[in-house]
Amino acid sequence: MFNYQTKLGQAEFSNPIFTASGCAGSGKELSQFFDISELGAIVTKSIMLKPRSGRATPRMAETPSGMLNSIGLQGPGIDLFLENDIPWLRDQGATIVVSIAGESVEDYAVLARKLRAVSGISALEVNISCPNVENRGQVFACHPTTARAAIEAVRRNIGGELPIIAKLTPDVTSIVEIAEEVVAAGADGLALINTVLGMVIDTNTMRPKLAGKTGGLSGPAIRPVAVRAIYQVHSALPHVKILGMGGVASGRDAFELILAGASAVSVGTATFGNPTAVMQIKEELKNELISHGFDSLQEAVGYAHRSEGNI
Amino acid sequence: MFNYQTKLGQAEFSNPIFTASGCAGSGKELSQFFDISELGAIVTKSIMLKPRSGRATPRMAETPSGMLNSIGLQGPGIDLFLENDIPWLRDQGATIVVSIAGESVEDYAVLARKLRAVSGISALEVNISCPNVENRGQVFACHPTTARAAIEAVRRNIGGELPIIAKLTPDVTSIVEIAEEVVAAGADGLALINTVLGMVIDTNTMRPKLAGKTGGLSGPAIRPVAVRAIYQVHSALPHVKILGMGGVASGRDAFELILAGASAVSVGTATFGNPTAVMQIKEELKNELISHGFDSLQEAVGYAHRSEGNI
Amino acid sequence: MTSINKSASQVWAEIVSNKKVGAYHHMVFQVGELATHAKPGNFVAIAVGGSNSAMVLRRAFAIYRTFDRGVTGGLLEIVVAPHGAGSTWLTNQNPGFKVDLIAPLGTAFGIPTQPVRALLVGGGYGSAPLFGLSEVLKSRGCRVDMVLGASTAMKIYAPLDGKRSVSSLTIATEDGSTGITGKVTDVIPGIIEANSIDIIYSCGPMGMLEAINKISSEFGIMHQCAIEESMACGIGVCMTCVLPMKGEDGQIRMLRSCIDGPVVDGDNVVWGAKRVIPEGTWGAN
Amino acid sequence: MTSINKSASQVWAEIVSNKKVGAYHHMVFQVGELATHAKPGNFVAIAVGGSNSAMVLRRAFAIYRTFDRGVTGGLLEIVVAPHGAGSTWLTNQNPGFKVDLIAPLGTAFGIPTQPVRALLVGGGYGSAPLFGLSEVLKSRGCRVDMVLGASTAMKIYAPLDGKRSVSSLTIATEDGSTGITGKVTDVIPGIIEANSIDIIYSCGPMGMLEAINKISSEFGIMHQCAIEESMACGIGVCMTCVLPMKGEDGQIRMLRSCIDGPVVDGDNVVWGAKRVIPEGTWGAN
Ligand SMILES: Cc1cc2nc3c(=O)[nH]c(=O)nc-3n(C[C@H](O)[C@H](O)[C@H](O)COP(=O)(O)OP(=O)(O)OC[C@H]3O[C@@H](n4cnc5c(N)ncnc54)[C@H](O)[C@@H]3O)c2cc1C
Ligand SMILES: Cc1cc2nc3c(=O)[nH]c(=O)nc-3n(C[C@H](O)[C@H](O)[C@H](O)COP(=O)(O)OP(=O)(O)OC[C@H]3O[C@@H](n4cnc5c(N)ncnc54)[C@H](O)[C@@H]3O)c2cc1C
Ligand SMILES: Cc1cc2nc3c(=O)[nH]c(=O)nc-3n(C[C@H](O)[C@H](O)[C@H](O)COP(=O)(O)O)c2cc1C
Ligand SMILES: Cc1cc2nc3c(=O)[nH]c(=O)nc-3n(C[C@H](O)[C@H](O)[C@H](O)COP(=O)(O)O)c2cc1C
Ligand code: FES
Ligand code: FES
Repeated sequence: MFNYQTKLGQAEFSNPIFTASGCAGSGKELSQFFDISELGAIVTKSIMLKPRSGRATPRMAETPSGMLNSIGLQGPGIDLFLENDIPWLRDQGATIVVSIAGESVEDYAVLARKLRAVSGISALEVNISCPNVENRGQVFACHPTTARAAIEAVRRNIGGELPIIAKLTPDVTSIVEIAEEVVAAGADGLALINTVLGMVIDTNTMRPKLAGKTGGLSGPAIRPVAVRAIYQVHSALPHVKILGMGGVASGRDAFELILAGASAVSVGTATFGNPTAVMQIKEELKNELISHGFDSLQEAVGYAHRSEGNI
Repeated sequence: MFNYQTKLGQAEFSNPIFTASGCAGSGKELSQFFDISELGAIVTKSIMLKPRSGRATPRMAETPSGMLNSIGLQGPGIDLFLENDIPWLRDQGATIVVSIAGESVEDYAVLARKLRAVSGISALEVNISCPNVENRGQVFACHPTTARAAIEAVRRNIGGELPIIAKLTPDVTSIVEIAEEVVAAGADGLALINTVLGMVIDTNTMRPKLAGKTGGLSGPAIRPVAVRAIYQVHSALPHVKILGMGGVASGRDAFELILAGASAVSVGTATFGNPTAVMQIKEELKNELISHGFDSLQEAVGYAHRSEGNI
Repeated sequence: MTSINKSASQVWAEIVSNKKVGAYHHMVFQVGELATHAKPGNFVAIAVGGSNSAMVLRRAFAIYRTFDRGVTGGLLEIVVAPHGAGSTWLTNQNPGFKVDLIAPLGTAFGIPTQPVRALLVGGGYGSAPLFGLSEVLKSRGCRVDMVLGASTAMKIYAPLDGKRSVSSLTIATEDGSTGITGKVTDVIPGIIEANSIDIIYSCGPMGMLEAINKISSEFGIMHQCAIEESMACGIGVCMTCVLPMKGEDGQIRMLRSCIDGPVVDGDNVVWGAKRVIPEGTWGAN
Repeated sequence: MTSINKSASQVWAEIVSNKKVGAYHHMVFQVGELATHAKPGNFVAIAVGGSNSAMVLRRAFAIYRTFDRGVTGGLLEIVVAPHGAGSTWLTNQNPGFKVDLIAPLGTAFGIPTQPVRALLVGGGYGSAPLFGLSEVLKSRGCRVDMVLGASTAMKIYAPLDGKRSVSSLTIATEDGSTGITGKVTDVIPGIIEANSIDIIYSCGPMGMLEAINKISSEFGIMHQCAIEESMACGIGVCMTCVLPMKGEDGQIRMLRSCIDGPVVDGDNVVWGAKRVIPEGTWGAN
């Protein structure tokens, strides 16, 4: 029997294929296409303290093998989220990872306190790729000190059980440095990678296509960046579990991230092109693993590192 | 009459379409397909002090809308380069930009001294996206101090005339910070961007596809990153000329970089898919500019910034 | 389960026919059972570029009409303007080729319970969904007038059988190459008055919809319009396609045009809010 | 001007025919005048995936043979194994479709000035360039023996008219589904001895070429082989396709297999140097 289970921190998951934060709506939208309880986990859209309109439109531009988005974390805020979204997901039998985002260290602390007593959540993904209003709008995950502060705030307030997965941006000089900081600050796992900062200029209007000017690049175009980041961080911190993401559109792609060191894989942009992508990837990855002779997912995690010595 | 001329520092060019360093061989290989004297400039492959074998193979992997390479700066070294390549290019009537790369600050100094008296060179592109052997193999362009040191070494040794274009990597937390440093150190212009660090794992062998493990991602996949970097730097340093590059495969793409703030555009990976790409792009960009009502290239440089106020 | 995307399904749909009509391509797909669920105003989302395409997102097209053909499966028709890379690729595919298609998506035009007098206004290929709507309205005893506009004759999509389903058809082109010279908005007020129009249904470019809404407001009549926002997913999961809409509580919210639209009540749209979040929008800061 | 890529040109080449032969596709292109410049061993580089393809690099294929058809233009033939995305796309294109093709590229097999006894060894589709070579050698009065090997019968490419051009043809498959059971290297020594072979020409996977070179060295005979390295550009500008080669001065250098190859002297190749730079290579540090 093939063992498809995986762990991130103390949390266990029946399989390693998750949705990516911000790419699966509230879960309701996808439930027409498949049973969301079959996902390894649904990772909810990063939720903030208060309701948020997000950025003005246009919010997206297609790019070669990818897309830019600048949604600006539109959402209902934590209270309505806990009131509406979580109960519905729980009713579906979904495995839930809640993603949170803040504009200040205090935001993260408050969000963690609001979540500590909520039942039915498997893990917390902490999106620290957000502008820090207290620090000239610089992104938390771009600097070791602010990244650390945000994760510490969550750690202090979340209580003992819920694993914290810190989600990092690849837009830094050394992602390993940031990873080390957030692990030191109490993160149980790492989510790699958030989108890459990009811009598209509309050559008809001759101005940036997105209302927010810059946006986050996602999709297959950035997969090599994701694989590199996962590989580097797994090399430096082999015992820290990684939730990998970035351009995964097939079982082969997910396998690539697993070999690099991911213990689970989130699928984002691929869902936009194909609502059932996650389910297909779940099947395909399993077949890849079996056809390569693995008896369990765990054996394959980081295998690209181990096999080096062998040749 | 449409004015297609452009300037980088004090150097003038008949048109803004250049080859990208490392993507046009010695010039000889392309001269079967078009007259290389028609290029805005040919940017030579980064040359180092001594002959260099480069990295082991495999050195490349195709990726979605891009490719990874790890050539490792294979080349004959500056002396043979000056003896063989430069005279040939000069004989062709080519406009020459020489790219140099060093492993230490002293390397950059020596390379600059060797080039200061060479005639027929229009500008120097200083590739500082190379590992610094004196600093744990960290890339010069990744840190303000080492980036600065490399450019200062060139500035001190090059003499008065030859414009220095510092080529930066996008793999940093703030490319504007690095840009400011190298400009302060004496760079007359900036080349943006070098490749993005990536990795591909071969799912058949289950190890990194490239012998050098990581490689540089280039091609249309990274164009949004290039546009963003050019836009950010042009915003911060509007008077510093930018040679833009990254995923340009058509006149539309080149136009996008010009609108973001580039005064000239290098074409790299597109040449691999199409040897005459540069010539086609030169024609197409001119047509784009004319059809948008510009009388000169210069008017369009950075236009995406200016038009913001107007709307 | 939820009601979002509730009758949508994903199928490999074979192209049955692909004919150039003026500036457009009229394309027919074999879609099976899902054809029976489509209502006027709904749209389809089609994956473009084939495998190894650099285009990762689907393209949305308004459903022109559907046919239920029993066991051989339903047909679904769209009208495509070859514009950029994705739509051009689609119009280049030949009968027999299969595309990955999701439908029906989004909201449909609201059908009045009373027999009303309706004016249907289409800009360019925006006429496509109006013919199916017109059939439904007629079957409910409504009077249907139609105005179609475009820059030039080639961009007027008005097939013969479509024309037959309306009581009057007025065409306006900006270059005067067919019909009257001018914009649809030049003739709408006259038709509203002449035919005592109760409701306008429209589909076309945002600027046209806004101009129509100004007129409908002035006349105090209803206006339902099908809007076209840039969509990454088409199924409500990405939040790219939002536009500011006033709710019944008067609160402006950024709503998804793929699931809360594309058909919306013109009076609820906060017009002219491209590139800005209107003041007072829920969650704006 | 230089001599690099000297007879290469870039054309839109129409597919004239595309036939499945065993595991391969035999494809014929209308290429015009450039057909006259191709020599056995040269290759073509074809852009794959169409416009908006996510595949940015060309694919290289050995030229199987060319025909000069006067005013109607020359024909160029290749044999393609559908393998990954690029080759599969190519084999799915139909006659009438035009591809962007550059040819002839790279070095050709050296043709001896004397009538020698040559053994041609092909692995899989590696047989393709050998038939044209055989024709040339025969026209120079050489005796030509041929050995073809593959894992299985479907992967032996040996068309009838090709077979006719050789004095003997031995086939070896690993599963024994046709010819003898085994590898080409099992039979080569016997043929060298029986026919007093002077030179071996080979084309196929790197492992096979290396094994053949071991044999040719033992017998002290020449060995020219066409190697297949991953190529990004095919025209010498990218430096991805290098392999370590000994020069006449005994110095190992990383040479480009696209312009200093694909046909190289087997004794000059530093075999087994995948993923390492051999010690003593020029510029190694
Ligand atoms: C609800 C809805 C209904 C539509 N109905 C039709 C129809 O019936 N017939 C038709 O020809 N087209 C219709 N469109 C537009 C269509 O979806 C394509 O966007 C358009 O054909 C351009 O795509 P492209 O790939 O050719 O252009 P590209 O420029 O390559 O597109 C790049 C990206 O921009 C988006 N985009 C570009 N133009 C538009 C546009 N006008 N509206 C929305 N997104 C755009 C594309 O979806 C794509 O993601 C509709 C769009 C929506 C949202
Ligand atoms: C000089 C030369 C001659 C060749 N002759 C033939 C021929 O006659 N018939 C034939 O079927 N194929 C031939 N090949 C291999 C061919 O170029 C393609 O690489 C192969 O078909 C796989 O491409 P793909 O797109 O299907 O696979 P993918 O896996 O999608 O290719 C991805 C990348 O890897 C490279 N790659 C993958 N496999 C190989 C390989 N075996 N050799 C070199 N690069 C590879 C591709 O070029 C591409 O850049 C030749 C290659 C070279 C260099
Ligand atoms: C439209 C969109 C919205 C996103 N929203 C969020 C978000 O709210 N929180 C977050 O951590 N990441 C968000 N992401 C990033 C994704 O979760 C993911 O890290 C990234 O897109 C890379 O994966 P992909 O290439 O599979 O999409 C978003 C991405 C997209 C495309
Ligand atoms: C094969 C290859 C070799 C390169 N060699 C160099 C080099 O020697 N020096 C350098 O500064 N940049 C080098 N580059 C980077 C390019 O000059 C360019 O900055 C980058 O590829 C982005 O442009 P593109 O997307 O048009 O290729 C190389 C890129 C490639 C693909
Ligand atoms: S298009 Fe994705 S939410 Fe509407
Ligand atoms: S393939 Fe580019 S140099 Fe040989």
